[in-house]
Amino acid sequence: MSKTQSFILSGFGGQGLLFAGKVIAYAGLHDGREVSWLPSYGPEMRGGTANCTVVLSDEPIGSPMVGRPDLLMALNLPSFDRFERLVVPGGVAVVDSSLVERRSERTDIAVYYIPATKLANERGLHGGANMIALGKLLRETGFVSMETLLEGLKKSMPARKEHLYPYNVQAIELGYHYGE
Amino acid sequence: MSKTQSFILSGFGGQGLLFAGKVIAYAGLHDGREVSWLPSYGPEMRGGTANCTVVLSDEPIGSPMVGRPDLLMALNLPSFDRFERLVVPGGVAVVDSSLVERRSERTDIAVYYIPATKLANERGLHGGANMIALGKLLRETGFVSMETLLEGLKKSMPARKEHLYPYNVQAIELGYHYGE
Amino acid sequence: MSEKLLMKGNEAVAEAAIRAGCRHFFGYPITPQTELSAYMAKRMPKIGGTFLQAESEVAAINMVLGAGAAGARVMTSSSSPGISLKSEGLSYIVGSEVPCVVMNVQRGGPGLGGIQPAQSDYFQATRGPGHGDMHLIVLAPASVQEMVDLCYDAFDLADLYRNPVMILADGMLGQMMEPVEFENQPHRELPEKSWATNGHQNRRPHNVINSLYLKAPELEAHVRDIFKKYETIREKESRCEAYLADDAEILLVAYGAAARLCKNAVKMARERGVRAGLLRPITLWPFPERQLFSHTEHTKAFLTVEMSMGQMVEDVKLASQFRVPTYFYGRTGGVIPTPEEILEQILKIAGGAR
Amino acid sequence: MSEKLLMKGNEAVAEAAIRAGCRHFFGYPITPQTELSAYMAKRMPKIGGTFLQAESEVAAINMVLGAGAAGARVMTSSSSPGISLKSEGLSYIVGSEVPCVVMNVQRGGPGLGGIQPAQSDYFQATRGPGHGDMHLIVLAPASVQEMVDLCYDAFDLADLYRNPVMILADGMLGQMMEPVEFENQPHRELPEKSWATNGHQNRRPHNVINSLYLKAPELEAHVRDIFKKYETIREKESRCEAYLADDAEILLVAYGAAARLCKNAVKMARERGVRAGLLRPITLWPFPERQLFSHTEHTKAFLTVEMSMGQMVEDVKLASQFRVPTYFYGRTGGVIPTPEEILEQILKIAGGAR
Amino acid sequence: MAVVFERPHALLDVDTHYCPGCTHGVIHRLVAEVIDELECEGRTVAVVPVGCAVMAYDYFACDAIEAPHGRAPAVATGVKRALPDRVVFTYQGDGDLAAIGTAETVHVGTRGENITVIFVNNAIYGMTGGQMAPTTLPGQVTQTSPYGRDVKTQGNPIRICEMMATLSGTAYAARVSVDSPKAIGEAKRAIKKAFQYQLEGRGLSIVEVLSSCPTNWGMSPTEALEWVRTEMQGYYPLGVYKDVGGEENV
Amino acid sequence: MAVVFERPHALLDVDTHYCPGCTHGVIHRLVAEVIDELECEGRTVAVVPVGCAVMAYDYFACDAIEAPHGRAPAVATGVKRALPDRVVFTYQGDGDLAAIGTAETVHVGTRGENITVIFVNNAIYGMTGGQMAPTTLPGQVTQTSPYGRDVKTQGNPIRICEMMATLSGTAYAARVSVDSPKAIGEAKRAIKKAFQYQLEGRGLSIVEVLSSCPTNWGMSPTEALEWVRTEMQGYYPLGVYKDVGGEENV
Amino acid sequence: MASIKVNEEKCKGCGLCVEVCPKKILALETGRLNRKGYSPMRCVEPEKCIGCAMCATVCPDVAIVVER
Amino acid sequence: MASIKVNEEKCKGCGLCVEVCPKKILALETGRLNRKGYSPMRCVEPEKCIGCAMCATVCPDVAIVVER
Ligand SMILES: Cc1ncc(C[n+]2csc(CCOP(=O)(O)OP(=O)(O)O)c2C)c(N)n1
Ligand SMILES: Cc1ncc(C[n+]2csc(CCOP(=O)(O)OP(=O)(O)O)c2C)c(N)n1
Ligand code: SF4
Ligand code: SF4
Ligand code: SF4
Ligand code: SF4
Ligand code: SF4
Ligand code: SF4
Ligand SMILES: [Mg+2]
Ligand SMILES: [Mg+2]
Repeated sequence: MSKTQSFILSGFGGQGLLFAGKVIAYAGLHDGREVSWLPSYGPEMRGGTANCTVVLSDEPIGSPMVGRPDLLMALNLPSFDRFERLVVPGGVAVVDSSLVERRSERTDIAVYYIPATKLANERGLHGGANMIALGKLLRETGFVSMETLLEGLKKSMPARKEHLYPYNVQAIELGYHYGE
Repeated sequence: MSKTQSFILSGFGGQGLLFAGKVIAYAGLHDGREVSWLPSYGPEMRGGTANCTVVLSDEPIGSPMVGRPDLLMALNLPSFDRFERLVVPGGVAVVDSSLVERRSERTDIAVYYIPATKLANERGLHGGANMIALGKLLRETGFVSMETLLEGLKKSMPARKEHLYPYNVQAIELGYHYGE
Repeated sequence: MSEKLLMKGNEAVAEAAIRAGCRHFFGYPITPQTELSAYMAKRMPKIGGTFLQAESEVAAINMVLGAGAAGARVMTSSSSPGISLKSEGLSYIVGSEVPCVVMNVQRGGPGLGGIQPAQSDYFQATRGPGHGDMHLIVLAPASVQEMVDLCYDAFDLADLYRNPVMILADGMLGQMMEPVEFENQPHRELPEKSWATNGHQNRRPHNVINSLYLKAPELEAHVRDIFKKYETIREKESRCEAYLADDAEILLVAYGAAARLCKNAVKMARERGVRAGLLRPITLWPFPERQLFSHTEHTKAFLTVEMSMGQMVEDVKLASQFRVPTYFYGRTGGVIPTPEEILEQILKIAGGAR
Repeated sequence: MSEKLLMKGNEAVAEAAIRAGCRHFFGYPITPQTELSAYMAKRMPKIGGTFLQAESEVAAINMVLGAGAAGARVMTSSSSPGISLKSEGLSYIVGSEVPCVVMNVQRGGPGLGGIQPAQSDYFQATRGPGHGDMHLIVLAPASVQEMVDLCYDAFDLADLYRNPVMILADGMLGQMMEPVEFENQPHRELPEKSWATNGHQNRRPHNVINSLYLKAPELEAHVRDIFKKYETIREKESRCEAYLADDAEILLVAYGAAARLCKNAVKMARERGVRAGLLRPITLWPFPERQLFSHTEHTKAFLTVEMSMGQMVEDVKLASQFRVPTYFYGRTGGVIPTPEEILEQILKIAGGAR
Repeated sequence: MAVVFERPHALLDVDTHYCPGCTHGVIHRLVAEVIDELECEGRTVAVVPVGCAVMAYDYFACDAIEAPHGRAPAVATGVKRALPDRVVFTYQGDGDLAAIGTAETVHVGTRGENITVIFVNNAIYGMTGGQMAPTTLPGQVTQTSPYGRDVKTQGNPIRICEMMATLSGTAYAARVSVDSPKAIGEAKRAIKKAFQYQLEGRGLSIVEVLSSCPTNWGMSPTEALEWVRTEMQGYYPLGVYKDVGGEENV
Repeated sequence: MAVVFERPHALLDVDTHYCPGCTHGVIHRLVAEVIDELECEGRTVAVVPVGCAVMAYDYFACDAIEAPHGRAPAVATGVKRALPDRVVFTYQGDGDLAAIGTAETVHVGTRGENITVIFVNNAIYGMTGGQMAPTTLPGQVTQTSPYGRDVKTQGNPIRICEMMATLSGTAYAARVSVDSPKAIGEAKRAIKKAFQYQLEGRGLSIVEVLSSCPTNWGMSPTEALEWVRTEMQGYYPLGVYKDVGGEENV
Repeated sequence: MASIKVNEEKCKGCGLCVEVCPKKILALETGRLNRKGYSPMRCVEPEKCIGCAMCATVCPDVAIVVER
Repeated sequence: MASIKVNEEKCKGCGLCVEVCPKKILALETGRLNRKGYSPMRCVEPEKCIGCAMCATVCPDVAIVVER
């Protein structure tokens, strides 16, 4: 892994991409790295596209903006359309195939398809597509260890939502082991 | 007369100093000179001191502000107190002696005392102290001709006050001939 | 040529606006500009125009936005604190590219300050007022006659460039009377206001007046378009008056009321054998940079004189590129410097320079 | 040292304000500063403080004036258009010498503009906002941690100099999360607020908070007093960060968010063998003039990078006195330049300089 | 078969950015229908607010101006004074009209400015993500009243129609709702009357429309309309608060 | 012999700048008398306006803040929130309170801000030399209504007490006059009640005082008071418009 | 002999029409997302439609045309 | 046994007290101006004063002290 990893996480508002980004950022922090997290923001509109960028680095982070991500998580078609071409060569993308039908034509990046939304609904993990995709991303890139990621998850959850922790772990593991 | 004449006209608000200044300015304009007129201004307060400065000149006027006037008309004590010392040596002051009891101690200027307010009241020329003092000032300095001054007066009066013209002329002449 | 009248600057500029075709005035009372509103209140009803005393300066500037958007020649007028309140609206008007004319009869600040003449809103006028990348065209008259002449220009410039124009005067110019005449100014050729939101009459697509661009690249493009206009304005419209400047060793730089005093001081200095001169910016934005820079060839020093703690002096330094030293002399809070004080500064510099 | 938390800049600065003793917050919602208000709304009721959503920015800044006059540590927060609306109030607060802290989380302008990060309110912040001779102290953080650290400073500076302090951030700093820690800052020694209008309790003459001076010489004296403070502030408080600046041939000058990008670009340039460096003003007013000027000795060129059409660049030119050329690169309207674009500019200048 | 319901001409055929179930869309349509029926599209100028309806200039087919936050009445005044024979209406949210724009609102009332104000009261700041509005109900949880609006410290909701009815220049002030087809019909009648009064030169007409914000209320669109009906209408009774044509009924 | 009438302690012994016969002076004295009687001078903060009363900070013996034009209620809110146990009052003219400050006025009403507003309605902008105010009577000639206020184009006078009474947070709203010794006595009782309500924490109390401006009305002081009685009171009926203590009477 | 036409790409799946239809013949297609990401409404028993236009009246997105 | 004291330098000669005095014993000294330029009020028949304080009540300049 390079000393700086940059992520773009993108999808519909409400799919929990900002939260997934926070989990990654806290995981990085747990590993003692420099981190930044920057959401897209704008007028509140349900169904609008929401995305955030996360940077983990071994040195101070200049720009929290990510023009060309190392890792992409795209949970809907507009996101995939917009960001696929920006992934750096050698980079990795995880795509929710339940919402994105097409396949990438790029050969210089690795794209993994996982029907995250469908899986979540099937397993009663409603709203858990983000964590499923995150599990997949972890599996394919190992950007941190599973323990670290779960530490990041713990830190990211406010006390009043603590009871949801096991569901999120379950979702991450589901994604991690998908297709095994 | 020098090529530039500067006037300060000062008194209580309501004594018509601003109007007297306008008469002088229009007189200067009638003579084809450069002129400027600048009032003191501030919150409306009856009884406050009101003054204006007028400059007549043969060349373009830089500052309409008059620090040291050639000619002073002072219709109350605070005005006389404030401006007496500023008159340039060789200058002239006309003072309403009905409202100003003290006499100037300066010897390098000519000060003329005229009980303008009293005269006005006596002659039924209420509010005409300004014109009486103006007549006196004209008499003592001849800064313009009488015809020119009366032209200036005419120009200064709005149409709806035209009927008051004769009263003003009367007052000017009263001042002009005072003490003869 | 018509007969010369004695008029206060505030009244003369109102008359000029009406002659320039302004039929809509929205204002809120404030000293020392009240005569302007009073004049409008008297005249507008007689000529089928609008004089409306708004509930505030904020409302007034937004009424201006509305009337300007509808295609009318429109004006507002205020003094320092009131201009601050108009700053959000002015930023919108720039962003919406609506023409209008704004008068600032400056008084001393900050805060409520005083009501005597000052020039301490120069920064606000030339670097704002308001947020975002924006400029007003700023004109600085120095006599009542020039209040009139620049007022005609102001309306034309506003329409031509679809940008608000500010006439930056002060309490002295607003309050003083000088002889003035109203000539029939040759107007510029102006494009039609096809962009106006005046009802499409089912004859064209709907017009929109707007300053919102939610996508950053679109907003950037919009701002760059506005700044392209600004380039043209810089090239074509910057203006100043040079007075005894060509051979001046000490070149005074002053605008508006202060420039009048400087002229006196220059004359007095010349009488004493000091080659002083004056450069008087007439457009404050765009600042007459080229003109000023050209004087760095022969001038030994600039002396900027302002009725403020020193604001335009930055533009003098920027324009002169520090080729020669720039001195500053200022009085503020409503104090008007005397020509004698200014002369003293000139002599001091001349002494130092020798 | 406490544990590091991930927090948005907007939230971190709110927490810092509370830790600095601020118990009164008056604001009005606007993107992209909303999280700051939301945080205050959550916390203040729990600690006996005031969170009040005012009816407007104008009301909010005047509530700040009231609470500040009463002696409280008080804060307000807004974004570009809202700051314009506060400009009259800020001028009053300067004139009345009331301490307070104002946050501007800048977005693109002019007008409604957009909601993405921008730095186009630099002029407004440093040359105003508002009318009259006035300045705010303006602090420019470049990270979430610095938002916190400068927030402590802001309250101290405000109290020490009885002048409003603005924290000039932008949507990027406000919205991003970074690790942050809250240390117990050593506070400055501060004078008692014996001037506060908090009721004289029959123990002292009545206090008056006021900005009105109807006599011009008195207003001038008052303004000169304020500017004496400004001299002290210029001498003592101007601050910047120098990054690889000592041997830099091309010295970038950038503040806040733009400075972060410039650091990346500087590193990239160094990797390509170009001796680039960065000077990052932390106080925008007072601008670190001396510090910048000292670099004119060895630097071949300045490159000012801003998220605007070019505003701070004027201060760079003024401070450098045109000793070396100053270049400008800017993106605006919410577009954030990439380090690559900036690098390109550096290389262009380096090419030209060779 | 004949078309009995379709998009009015004055409402452009573009997608709006409103959230699913947000009744801003319904209110837009009603205004457009009235413009169609009065055949005044070509001489109408809309003044739209800063708020969720900010982009309404892209939705209405008439000319439109986007006003600074709260200042639509002042902008509309400018237009109307310049072009007295045009139909000028503002479309404003409750933050826009009843908070920052209070002075402008009151003064088009006192002046009897001959314009029409469409006031969309959704008890929240929608656009900025759900802060308390002046119209937020007591106890209502919002981003800036996280413990529920406490009237002791955060003030009471403001009843705009009641206030505007005290002003001599107000010709018509009515509060309507859009929570059901029936209510929508009544809302449209009120809006039409407001426009007609303007055409007749009667002075200020204002229609307050109780509207939903499912997103920031955290409800489904259907629940949101139920809340309008049960909660909002309790605090904001529907009715005509002023009618110089003489049909007040509250 | 005992002194039965003298300057109240809370009114400093300095000359005011008011014109002869201007009732600003009377109203100052009444406020000062109330402060004396309630013995709260040491914990009172006055917020004075921009208007003829701008220099009232030099006249009242309590601490004082000079607010920007129209913003006294907001400034007072800031003071009161910072120091809830202090007595905070604003003193404002009709231009200040009912024009530029409309939003601030309405919102201390809706919020029920626990302050007292002394509202001096003299139907004109005194300070700036006699322009039309929102409260100027129809037909009244002023500098900016030189042909008499034409309600068709310049709007109708605004009745502030009536408007403020519609707001839930207003505890007390009364209109009084100072045109005679009797009226002055009633005015003082109203002002005292307003301060008392604040001491009891009841919310906003506002007393509108009809006042004269001989200078800008172009009348003698005596004529001016006659005009207050006959003309102004016709348009602005005296009375209590709201009283949460339950004594409304109009 | 009444019918409605739904513009599926305009529909945001808010369900207000579903709720209000007196014939209860409208439903959201939960399995499907349109280009905007919403499950659009569909008339499941078109023959029962009485053309009352209540659905269209409440539709905030003017996604329904009614014919009769 | 009542009397008033007038502070002549505070008085602005507005005449309101003159108008309101039930005993009509007050008058402006038209022939005289105080330092501010006003003709101050004077009680011309002090012995008739009943100390009702109406004059003081209406005086905007608090120029009158009443004793009884
Ligand atoms: C001067 C200014 N202040 C604040 C804002 C931010 N702002 C945008 S919309 C809005 C409130 C919108 O609420 P409302 O008017 O109720 O409309 P809604 O979105 O609920 O329809 C605010 C405060 C702004 N754009 N300009
Ligand atoms: C922002 C701003 N606008 C305008 C003014 C000018 N101004 C000073 S006092 C005043 C009106 C005063 O009238 P009013 O409030 O009725 O008080 P009065 O003088 O009649 O007692 C105005 C408009 C100002 N100082 N600040
Ligand atoms: S945020 Fe609320 S008001 Fe705005 S579009 Fe969404 S639902 Fe409608
Ligand atoms: S101008 Fe009017 S209100 Fe002001 S002091 Fe004079 S009389 Fe009183
Ligand atoms: S027109 Fe009436 S019956 Fe037909 S689908 Fe719509 S609501 Fe149902
Ligand atoms: S009401 Fe309209 S947007 Fe909502 S589900 Fe029905 S058709 Fe779709
Ligand atoms: S106290 Fe009464 S009787 Fe005596 S002078 Fe005064 S008003 Fe007249
Ligand atoms: S009321 Fe007062 S100010 Fe007026 S004349 Fe009588 S004593 Fe003098
Ligand atoms: Mg709303
Ligand atoms: Mg008044």
